[in-house]
Amino acid sequence: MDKRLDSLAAAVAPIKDGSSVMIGGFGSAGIPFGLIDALIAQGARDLTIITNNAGAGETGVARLLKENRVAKVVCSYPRSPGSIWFERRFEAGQVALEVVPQGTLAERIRAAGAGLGGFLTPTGYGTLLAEGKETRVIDGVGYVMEAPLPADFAILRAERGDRWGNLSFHATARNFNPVMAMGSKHATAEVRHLSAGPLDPEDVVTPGIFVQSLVEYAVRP
Amino acid sequence: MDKRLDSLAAAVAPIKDGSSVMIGGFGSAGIPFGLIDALIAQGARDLTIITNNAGAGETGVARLLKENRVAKVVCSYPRSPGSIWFERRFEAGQVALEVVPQGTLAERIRAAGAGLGGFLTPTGYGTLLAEGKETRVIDGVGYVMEAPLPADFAILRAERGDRWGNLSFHATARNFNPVMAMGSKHATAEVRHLSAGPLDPEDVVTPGIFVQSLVEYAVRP
Amino acid sequence: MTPRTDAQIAARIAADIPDGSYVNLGIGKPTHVASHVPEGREVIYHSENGIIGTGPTPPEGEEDVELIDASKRYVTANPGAAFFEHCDSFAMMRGGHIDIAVLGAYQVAENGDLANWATLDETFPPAVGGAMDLVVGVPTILVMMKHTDRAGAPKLLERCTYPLTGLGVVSRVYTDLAVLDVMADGFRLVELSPGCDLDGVRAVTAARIHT
Amino acid sequence: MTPRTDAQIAARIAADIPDGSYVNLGIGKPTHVASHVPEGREVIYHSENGIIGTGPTPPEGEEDVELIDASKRYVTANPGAAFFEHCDSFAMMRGGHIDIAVLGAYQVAENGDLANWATLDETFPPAVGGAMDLVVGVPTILVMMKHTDRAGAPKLLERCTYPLTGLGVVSRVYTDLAVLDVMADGFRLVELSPGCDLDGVRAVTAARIHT
Repeated sequence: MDKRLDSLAAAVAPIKDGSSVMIGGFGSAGIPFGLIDALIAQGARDLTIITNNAGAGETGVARLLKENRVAKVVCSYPRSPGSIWFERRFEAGQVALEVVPQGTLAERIRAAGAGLGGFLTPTGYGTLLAEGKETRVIDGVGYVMEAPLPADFAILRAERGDRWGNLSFHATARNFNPVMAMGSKHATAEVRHLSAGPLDPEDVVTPGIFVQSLVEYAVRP
Repeated sequence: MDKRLDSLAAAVAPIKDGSSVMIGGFGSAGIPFGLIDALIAQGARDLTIITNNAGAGETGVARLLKENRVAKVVCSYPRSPGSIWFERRFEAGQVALEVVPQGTLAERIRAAGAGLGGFLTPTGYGTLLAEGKETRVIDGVGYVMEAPLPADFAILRAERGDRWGNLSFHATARNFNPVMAMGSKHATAEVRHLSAGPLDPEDVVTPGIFVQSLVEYAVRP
Repeated sequence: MTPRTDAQIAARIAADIPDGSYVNLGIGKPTHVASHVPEGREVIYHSENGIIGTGPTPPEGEEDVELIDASKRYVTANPGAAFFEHCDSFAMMRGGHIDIAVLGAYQVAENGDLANWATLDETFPPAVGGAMDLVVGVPTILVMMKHTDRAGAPKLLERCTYPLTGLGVVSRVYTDLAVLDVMADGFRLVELSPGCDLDGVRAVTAARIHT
Repeated sequence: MTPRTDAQIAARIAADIPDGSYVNLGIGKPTHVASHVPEGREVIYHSENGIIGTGPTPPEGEEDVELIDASKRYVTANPGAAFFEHCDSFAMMRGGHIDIAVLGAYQVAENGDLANWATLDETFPPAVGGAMDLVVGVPTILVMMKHTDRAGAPKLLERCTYPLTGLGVVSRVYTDLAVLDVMADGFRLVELSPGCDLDGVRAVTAARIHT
């Protein structure tokens, strides 16, 4: 078994127009900048992007928005300092937005990856974000029923990887990357150090069963 | 912050008659034999034990049953070769049994630890173990609604720990230990190597926030 | 008529498992499948207790009491293995990440229903373990079993009489007498064990066998 | 009247946080609380993006672009810290494991309702982040804010007019003018900022203040 690929372009090649794509990262940490640039070069459009932040500046998710590749963003935090491309596209009605509380976003992705049909969370109960959703009260606590959130693809960033697809991460670059590997049908990772030899089985954070391909990309942002 | 205790006895001291107690381990791996023996010496009775196997031979969970400390067992696999004490108590009507599919057991404990109100799982749909439970069909797949399973206490086994309560594990001794730390109100761990210095933050499997106390117990079964 | 031995059934199953598959072997006889993987194929084994990349039994004296499989046998970790906790382990199963599971069975019905966790004996506490999670999540469920029970009664039935593990989940059944697929209209013969004849197999099967 | 500065409010909050607490500091001004922990107390900070044991800003030139807090500022890891992924991070919040959260607010109502994620301006895409998860799971929610908004309008109200973050979740509010507890019957004065008088505070509060 060897899941290593030679290029970022090969890693994003299967992504199609209209695909749903999870993108790992939070702030500057754990964002797969190399794979995002390769995805822009590849040309896929009308993407549904599932990610925590809608990008800032001119790189990463912001660049996908700038290049008009995104039909919809599902995220918890679209409004960051410098998220001008998201704001521009949103105000022009060029991109749809689904705001999901951050913990619910992670848990919905996990539910998809873990084969669950949904879950009850207290998060958002009684708020605007629960409108139209099934709710119930158990022992005096209100809960909202949330559905799994799967995706066709995930593009991720990791610190180390091996040919079996096992991944480990650096510091707070872990964030959404492991759960997105689990929740997507096809996960690919750019990895700072990619080895032919195996990671120590105790150090693996994301087992390779959740990862379909990976490629070395040594640049740290 | 220093969560280290001097003795196994101190670790199990807070457990009361009638407490619910999660016990980590699967087969011979990750069972807190030291803490179980200390709990027997401590004397608490009428315990509800939440664990994967109902014990075998004369040690561990089997010894708790032999000593008549257990009112109820919640587990996935009560019947193992040599589980004579469970069978004896069960046939005599001295212990109640709730059989839960193994993945549902882990996930119910996690739901309790993660503050979720329940979840829909396909596991057990249409079977005896779903009788009397809420079910629904989504996109042609049947699901059972399962409730969180919390406990007053968890007794766990880990390989390494530090004074902040951070834990890491050895090989397949990980099993239920991390999720039980999360799902119980008060988790205590016997740890093979316990240090005053910190674990590497990348190597921590169970962050200390989920662990209330820990004690060194170097014996490996 | 020369019914297949357990080793021969295991080898027959191993022949059907593609290179690069992620496979869970149920406790008991299905664990033998790992010894029969054809040369040149890499199969990665998942054990529900928290390892993927489960390797063979260690040499005597090198056992690690905390490195075991779901059958509680001592195992090793192959290169590329990973350890994880129970929620992640069952996410692999329930979430469709494992390709194939090989399970034992008390009964299999022609609609794919599987009974492998409880009998009708109520004094015998039932033990479900991970079987129900496996069958709902793993897309290909292979069953390895004797064609009949110890009393000679059929285990392939129109409908199971024992409590079910899962509904309509079995893809293929490998017995000492035959290999059968579960199709929309019931069992379909894939092959007979060497020297077995179809009438003989039908005589110990309590459901129709299409050919 | 000398309203408290942000640093003074932060110090006042820090004084209320017991030794050994697990604390989440919301993005923006609440992060200042960490600089004011009284001598001899160990407080462990959780950042939603996957670290517990968050330490102070690193010296210039030693920043790690992948070691940041929820405000996306460079941080360090204190001894005893741990890194983890997002589901675990939010289990800590939602599951009641974190003792205290300090959050900013647009509005707080006398029934403990909190509004801190969206205004009524519909051209402004609302950003909820982790706020809704924090308020449902953390048993003690402390709010750090100005007593009035930039236009001088009260932020302490009988009922919030902005979209809610959580219902009945706030325990205590620390403003430049006063510290107030949220009780069953509404706001109760804990203390006034030095030189502030109760009538002056009541004049900029759109709810009753019990004493």
